[in-house]
Amino acid sequence: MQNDYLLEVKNLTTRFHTQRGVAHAVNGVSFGMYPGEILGVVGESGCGKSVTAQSIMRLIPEPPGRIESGEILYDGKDIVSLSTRQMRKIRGDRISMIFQEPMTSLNPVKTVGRQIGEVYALHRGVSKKESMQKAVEMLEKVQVPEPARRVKEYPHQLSGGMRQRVMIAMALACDPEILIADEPTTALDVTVQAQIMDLMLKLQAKQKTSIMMITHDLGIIAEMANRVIVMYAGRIVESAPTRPLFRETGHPYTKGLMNSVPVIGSKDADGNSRLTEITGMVPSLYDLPQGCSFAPRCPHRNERCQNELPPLFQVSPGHEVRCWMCESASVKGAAA
Amino acid sequence: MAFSKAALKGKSNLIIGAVLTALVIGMAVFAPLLAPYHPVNDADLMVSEEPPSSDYLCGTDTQGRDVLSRVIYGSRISLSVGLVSQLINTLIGVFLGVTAGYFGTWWDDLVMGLTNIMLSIPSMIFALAIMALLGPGLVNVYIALGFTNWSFTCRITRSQVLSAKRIEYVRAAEALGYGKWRIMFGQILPNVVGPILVIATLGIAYAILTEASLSFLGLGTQPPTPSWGGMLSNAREEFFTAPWISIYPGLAIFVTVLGFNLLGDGLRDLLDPHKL
Amino acid sequence: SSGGTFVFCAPYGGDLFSLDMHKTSRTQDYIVGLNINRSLYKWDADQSKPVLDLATDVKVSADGKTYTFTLRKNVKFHNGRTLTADDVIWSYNRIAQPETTSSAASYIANIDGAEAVIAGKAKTITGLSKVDDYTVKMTLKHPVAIGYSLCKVETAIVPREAIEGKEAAFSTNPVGCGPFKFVKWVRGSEVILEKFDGYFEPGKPYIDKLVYKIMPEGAARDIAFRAGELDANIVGASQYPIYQRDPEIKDHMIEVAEMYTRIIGFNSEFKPFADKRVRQAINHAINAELIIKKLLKNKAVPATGYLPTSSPAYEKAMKGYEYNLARAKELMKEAGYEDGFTFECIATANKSWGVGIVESLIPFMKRINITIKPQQLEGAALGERCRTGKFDAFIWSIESGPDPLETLNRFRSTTPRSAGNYTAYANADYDKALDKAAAASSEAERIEWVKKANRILFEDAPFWFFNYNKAIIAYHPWVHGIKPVAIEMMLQDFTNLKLDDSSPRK
Amino acid sequence: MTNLLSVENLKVHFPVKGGFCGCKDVVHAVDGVNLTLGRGETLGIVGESGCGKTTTGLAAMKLIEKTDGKLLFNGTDLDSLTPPEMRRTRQKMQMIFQDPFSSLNPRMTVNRAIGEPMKVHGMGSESERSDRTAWLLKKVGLSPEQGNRYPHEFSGGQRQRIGIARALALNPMMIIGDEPVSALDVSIQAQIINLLIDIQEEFNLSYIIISHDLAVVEHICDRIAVMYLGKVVEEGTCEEVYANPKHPYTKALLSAIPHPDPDRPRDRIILSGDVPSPIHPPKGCSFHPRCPNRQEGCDLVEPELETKEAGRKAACHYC
Amino acid sequence: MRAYAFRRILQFIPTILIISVIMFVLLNLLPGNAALMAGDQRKAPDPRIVEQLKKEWGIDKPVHTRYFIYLKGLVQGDLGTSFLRREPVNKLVGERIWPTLRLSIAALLISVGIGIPLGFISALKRGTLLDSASMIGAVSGVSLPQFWLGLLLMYLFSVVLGWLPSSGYGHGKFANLIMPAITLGIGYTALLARATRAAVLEVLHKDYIRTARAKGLSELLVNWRHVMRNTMVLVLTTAGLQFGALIGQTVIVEKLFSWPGLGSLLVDSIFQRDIPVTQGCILVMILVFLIVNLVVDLLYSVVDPRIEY
Ligand SMILES: Nc1ncnc2c1ncn2[C@@H]1O[C@H](COP(=O)(O)OP(=O)(O)OP(=O)(O)O)[C@@H](O)[C@H]1O
Ligand SMILES: Nc1ncnc2c1ncn2[C@@H]1O[C@H](COP(=O)(O)OP(=O)(O)OP(=O)(O)O)[C@@H](O)[C@H]1O
Ligand SMILES: [Mg+2]
Ligand SMILES: [Mg+2]
Ligand code: NI
Repeated sequence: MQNDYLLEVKNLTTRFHTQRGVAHAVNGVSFGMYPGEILGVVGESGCGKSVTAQSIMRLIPEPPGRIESGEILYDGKDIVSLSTRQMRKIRGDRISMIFQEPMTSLNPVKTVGRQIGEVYALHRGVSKKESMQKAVEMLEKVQVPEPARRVKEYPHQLSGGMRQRVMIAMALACDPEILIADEPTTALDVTVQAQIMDLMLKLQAKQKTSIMMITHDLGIIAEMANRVIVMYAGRIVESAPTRPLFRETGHPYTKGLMNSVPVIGSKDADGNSRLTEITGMVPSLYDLPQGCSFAPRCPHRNERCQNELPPLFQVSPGHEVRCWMCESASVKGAAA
Repeated sequence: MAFSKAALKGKSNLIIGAVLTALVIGMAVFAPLLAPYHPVNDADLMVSEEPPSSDYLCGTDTQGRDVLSRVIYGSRISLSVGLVSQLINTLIGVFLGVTAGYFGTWWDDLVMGLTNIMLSIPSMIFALAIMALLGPGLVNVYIALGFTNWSFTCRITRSQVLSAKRIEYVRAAEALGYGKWRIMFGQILPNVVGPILVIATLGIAYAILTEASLSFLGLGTQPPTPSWGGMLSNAREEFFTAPWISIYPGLAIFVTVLGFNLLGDGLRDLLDPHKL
Repeated sequence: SSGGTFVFCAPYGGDLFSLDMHKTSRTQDYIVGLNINRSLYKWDADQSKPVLDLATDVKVSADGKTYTFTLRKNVKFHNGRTLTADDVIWSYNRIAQPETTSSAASYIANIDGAEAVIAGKAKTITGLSKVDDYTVKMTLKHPVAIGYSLCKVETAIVPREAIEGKEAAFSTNPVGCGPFKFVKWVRGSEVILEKFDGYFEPGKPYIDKLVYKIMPEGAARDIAFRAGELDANIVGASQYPIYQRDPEIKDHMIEVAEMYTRIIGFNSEFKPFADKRVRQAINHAINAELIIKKLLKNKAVPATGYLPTSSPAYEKAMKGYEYNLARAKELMKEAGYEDGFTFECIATANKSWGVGIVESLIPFMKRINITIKPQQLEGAALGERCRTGKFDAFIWSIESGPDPLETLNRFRSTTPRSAGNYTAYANADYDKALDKAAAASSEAERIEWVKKANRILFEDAPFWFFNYNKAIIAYHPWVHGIKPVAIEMMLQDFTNLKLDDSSPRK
Repeated sequence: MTNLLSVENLKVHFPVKGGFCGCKDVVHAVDGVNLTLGRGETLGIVGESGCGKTTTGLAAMKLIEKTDGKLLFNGTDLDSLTPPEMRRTRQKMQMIFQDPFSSLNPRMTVNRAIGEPMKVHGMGSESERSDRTAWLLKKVGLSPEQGNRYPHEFSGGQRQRIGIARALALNPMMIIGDEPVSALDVSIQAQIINLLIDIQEEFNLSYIIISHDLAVVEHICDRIAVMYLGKVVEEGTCEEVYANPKHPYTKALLSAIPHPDPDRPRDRIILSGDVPSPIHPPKGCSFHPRCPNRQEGCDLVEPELETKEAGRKAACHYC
Repeated sequence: MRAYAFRRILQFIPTILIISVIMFVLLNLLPGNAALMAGDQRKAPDPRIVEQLKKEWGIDKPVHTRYFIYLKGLVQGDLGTSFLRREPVNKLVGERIWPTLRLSIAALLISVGIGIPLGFISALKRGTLLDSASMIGAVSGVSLPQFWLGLLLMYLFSVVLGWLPSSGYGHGKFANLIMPAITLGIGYTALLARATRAAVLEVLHKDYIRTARAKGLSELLVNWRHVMRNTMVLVLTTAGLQFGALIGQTVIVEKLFSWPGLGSLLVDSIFQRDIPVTQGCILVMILVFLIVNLVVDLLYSVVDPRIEY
């Protein structure tokens, strides 16, 4: 397959050196993003989704964090080795990011107009006035009613959904090629979440921005993503286009995840409402098991799982699974 | 808890503070063992204002008393001023703060009104008025400093309790049928002692300094009991002729106050996980 | 050529109260007022006695009761008007009015009819009359040396028109007839005076400007003096030895034994102190000289009785209580206090006669089994307790001059505690001696009787006689004309002060 | 058989500081809610953030002052009880909280957290209590040895188990769970839901489960009440409400849930605007500003919650 | 906001009233009285004058009567007449207030000028030697007994170096202001430095700082545009609360430097039992404190749009 990735992450390893020890937040993660696609990233809390995203943005708090190794190729360059100055040029302009908490991610003492305009003025070198006009324009784009009035307001005067729209407006102000959305709707209500998802899909369709959609909600993935990466304990355990992931789920963890989520209308006819649970807990990132990190919770584990870390096996084009059970299937994939 | 190397470094405050305060407390406790002379009775005018020597490591004061011994014994007074007055402040402040924060309503309004009034009188001036009323003396210093400086503790405690009250375990305790006082002092208080402790340590430092200031105005502890503030302010005229008389108590105050300040700051950093 | 500016200090307890000399009774205010005002007499520091000032001549009648003053004719007030006999009479009358609450009232109480005015029973003093514009006649009740009273700045002669109707303004904007006129008083900071061109002594004063810095903090004063910001400074005990050693300063210090006696007063109602032997024992038990040497750095003269060395009634032959432990113990034994007792001594924070001195007595008292407990109070509280007798003992510095008779009158049995007889001292012989002195016809006889009373007081020892203050002013080499003023060193008259050209302010 | 709990016309209004002059605004957090909970039944309350779910739960437990309304628990009017009686009654009604991190006192060991409530209520002797604590810990899937640890040494799911054990300790008849699984990871969420279902059967408990996650509610509950701006807008058995929602809000809510199935047709009803402020709720039907099939009169007359079909209630003029 | 300010000013009234009662009672309980302090105590007091003065000043009347007389004056803005100085307290206090304000403001400026940048830098360079040094330095600042520090400064700058006048007001000369302002301000500087550092560290952890970085802003711009203002919100709290303490501290500094301000007047008048002046000084200081706090609160709404009055 020809590599026409817009952004390629190769073997990214990010760690936090803290008092308690070393947190292996991201361990050798590799993936690529095609232009104009929505790449979903799912996984439980603490599995390294945000750290991966922040590594791409080079926003890991240093210290304690550090990108230990790996490459992030964008536009033919390795982001990891860029100077901070060059990196700043990319941030907000070519690659933007929106965060989970719209409540706290906006500066409370500045008008939203200034905050949106700031990024535009910075990268386009325009005057304050022009940047304010841009802010109004952007707010209109993200469907904020009365944008001319809203630009003069402060974040606390806006509702949660509104603030998240402001964040999106800010991220899209410079027409970035890549938008990283770190759980953009987790803090919102379902009806507002629906609004925001709708908005993002529309904008994406129009602007052809590549979106990296981080979430822990399989529902959102199913509805939005073209391709999905499933992470567990700092590693990619499965990556596949959306439909194969749900239909031909490869990794036991992905399966468990899908079964343990209550889904409306999935109750048994006889009213038995017990869910299939994944037993045990996520391993500590400070002390990862030697072999497959999921092995301790895996119903199919064997000795090999506990001692040897499985590589990613390609089970079908574009579908990779990190599980020894897929070893046999992978031969097929590798041959193809 | 986000810990980091920087947090480790930040702890040097705490460690230095703890060591300094421990030293001073040790000095106070073991004063009779450490002091080479009696601070009052071993006065000998024949050897007044002797510079430091092997006999008198820190020299002697105008009355011919060993400065070192007086500094060592003085730690008892200065520490007790700090501790006792801050204990009183903390008790008053915590009681009022906890009840005001927990009960709210008119009691809260009353306490806050009182606190605001107390806050608007500079505590130095309040202490001055009380000392003038009661006259100089150790117990009076306790009272003057102990009843004038609780408003800060009260405010902080109250705001802590107000936010602690919103944390669910308090609700949980109510749901479990706990009584009000048990919730206030058994459940909430242990969780807000951190900031109170910080304020108390800083308050101790403040009280020691204020006692020195009161001594400067002639309203400190009673002679001949040695107190650092008193020694310092009594010797201020000999500042140039016999500097050792004021330098050592000055240093002692400095070190102690520094110790408590560092301890307070260190505790604050320790208790607040978000300050690296 | 200009006379330059002289910067002095006002060191006693904070800002001035008032520059109306009739209304204030603080030394701090007198220090300044002295150079603005003049009285009939002035204190001659060199002779240590009062001499005529506003008057050129005085005739005293044979019975010593009528004084006729001839006033100088060239005295001008700062407002330009010439001083006349009316001003003298008006000023004394003002002092006597009860509303004035003047502390000088007692100084003129001896004038015929003054008592009645002071008591509010009359409006004018009958004993004062104007002979002509420049002659005043004064009749007294008792024949005393009135100069001692009328040399005080409290009895200054002031112009009526500057005061009547504007009493309040006068106290901050005084008009006198002294060598300097008032310019400005920056509250809490300084008072500025300026040479009065119309001053009656021709060519004087020499300096152009006189500045008093209000500086109660001794250490700060010391620094200011060394930094050359003050031309002269009253020296504290701790600075004394340093200044003595400092080659630049040591020759520029002037000393005098002031008329203040530092004592510990024993309350006669406190049982052990009722016994004379106990009081004497205490006097014997303390090595006052050592304390003076160590604590006061020799900046005091050991007391040999109540009246100070500069008093006219001082007896050179008198020796203080000898430091004699054996004698002290013996006396204690005789008094039945062999095992001692405990008493509390109230004191202020003053360095020279405060709680520090009491502390130094602890070891001495221990030796005769007495435990002395210092208790520090502030001035106001101590004054209150002294006046009401709520103490075992107190330590204080008490005025002891210049008029020895008036000084000793304070301890008459008839003087109540509230009027200054704090220890409630009572001895009929003592009273009798003072009566005799008051009735004496000649100065010499008067002094003899006063000496007798002083001896009785010494023998009775209602006090521990500590010391007479040695007041010292240090000045920079460019200053000439600081005088040893025994009544109070700081009451410096700067009429004759000169600055030479090395002064930074010339 | 009577209902275990019935809430009649519950109103909770919070004053918001208006200041000096005394003119105060009020938050109509709960504005006339009627609910019943049968014995052994599970009632779900769903709705968007700020609609008053938590407030309803707390007021039903008498943990906050209500403005108006009547609470009958097990046949007694809770308002008629003295404070000590009320405290005793609390044994029978317990709560599980949303946040497993903040609902446990960080300064109390697990044993104490579970044992102390029993002590407060004078249950059993010291040793009986510690036995029961151990037994409870086992029941919720923890080992008794872990009892000496402090809450911060546990993961979120384990803490929620401790919270459940604490609630069970007093032998309650009813447990109100305020978003008991919302804070948990998906894989842990399932464990806790299963645990809740298991203990309900074993201890014959009645539940009120408050959640914003309709899927979770559907899984555990028998009946469901949908709240909007302090009011119940629809009520009925789970099966029926999910299969055939009546109120337009319920419809929108159900359609808004992302479904983990890429092939499912997307027919979301996108509501416009946000939830209005409960300080000044809209006139008439409080949902009308966002309602996709708003009609005349919706902005004037407030619809009552009325029975539309057997066992189905909804507050809408046009359904 | 104007309405809020007005309301707050109205609230001053009960505060001042209560404080005036407390202070009046306290001061009137003090042993000794002004009549005794009228003269030097070295002289024998003249009982006649003492009684006369007591009557003149009305201190022979019962306390409550006196309080109501005082209150009547207070309502009309009249603080009474000084016992010993025989001048209206309004005038005395009025003359002294400016030097004190000047001193406090100078101290404040020094503290703000040094403390805030210091705190900022040490927060940004946290964990470095610079950070530790500046914080230890700052803590040392609060730990020094003020009069001791003042004496050291005096000795250094006046005697040894001869650069600055050692004390006094010097007709408002700037040189005279420097040392007292430093002495007064050093503790406050330390406090501000620490408060700023803590505030910056807190702000640096906020999500919106990460947002700002994600926009591609340089560190300098992040700090300047986003950290600064938010820090000020937090620092203002400390600054406002502690400014009151600063006013109280002038008592010591003014005494030491012969500074003709309210503080030294207050100390003198307490010792002299000049009750009207003492009372006047305290009330004025408290009024200043209340006004400062009001200003701080109003400033909040300027720096922090979330706060609306
Ligand atoms: N500043 C930090 N210091 C120490 N450890 C950190 C820090 N930031 C993240 N980590 C660690 O990195 C791991 C991965 O965190 P990350 O934020 O990427 O998780 P996530 O998948 O985004 O989870 P969530 O769904 O909760 O957002 C976490 O376990 C955490 O312990
Ligand atoms: N103590 C209080 N004071 C003032 N208003 C309050 C208080 N508690 C709750 N409210 C308000 O009452 C309304 C209902 O709050 P409640 O917590 O019951 O909502 P909820 O449905 O539980 O929301 P969530 O899903 O966010 O938990 C909200 O608008 C809230 O702001
Ligand atoms: Mg995350
Ligand atoms: Mg809730
Ligand atoms: Ni943390």
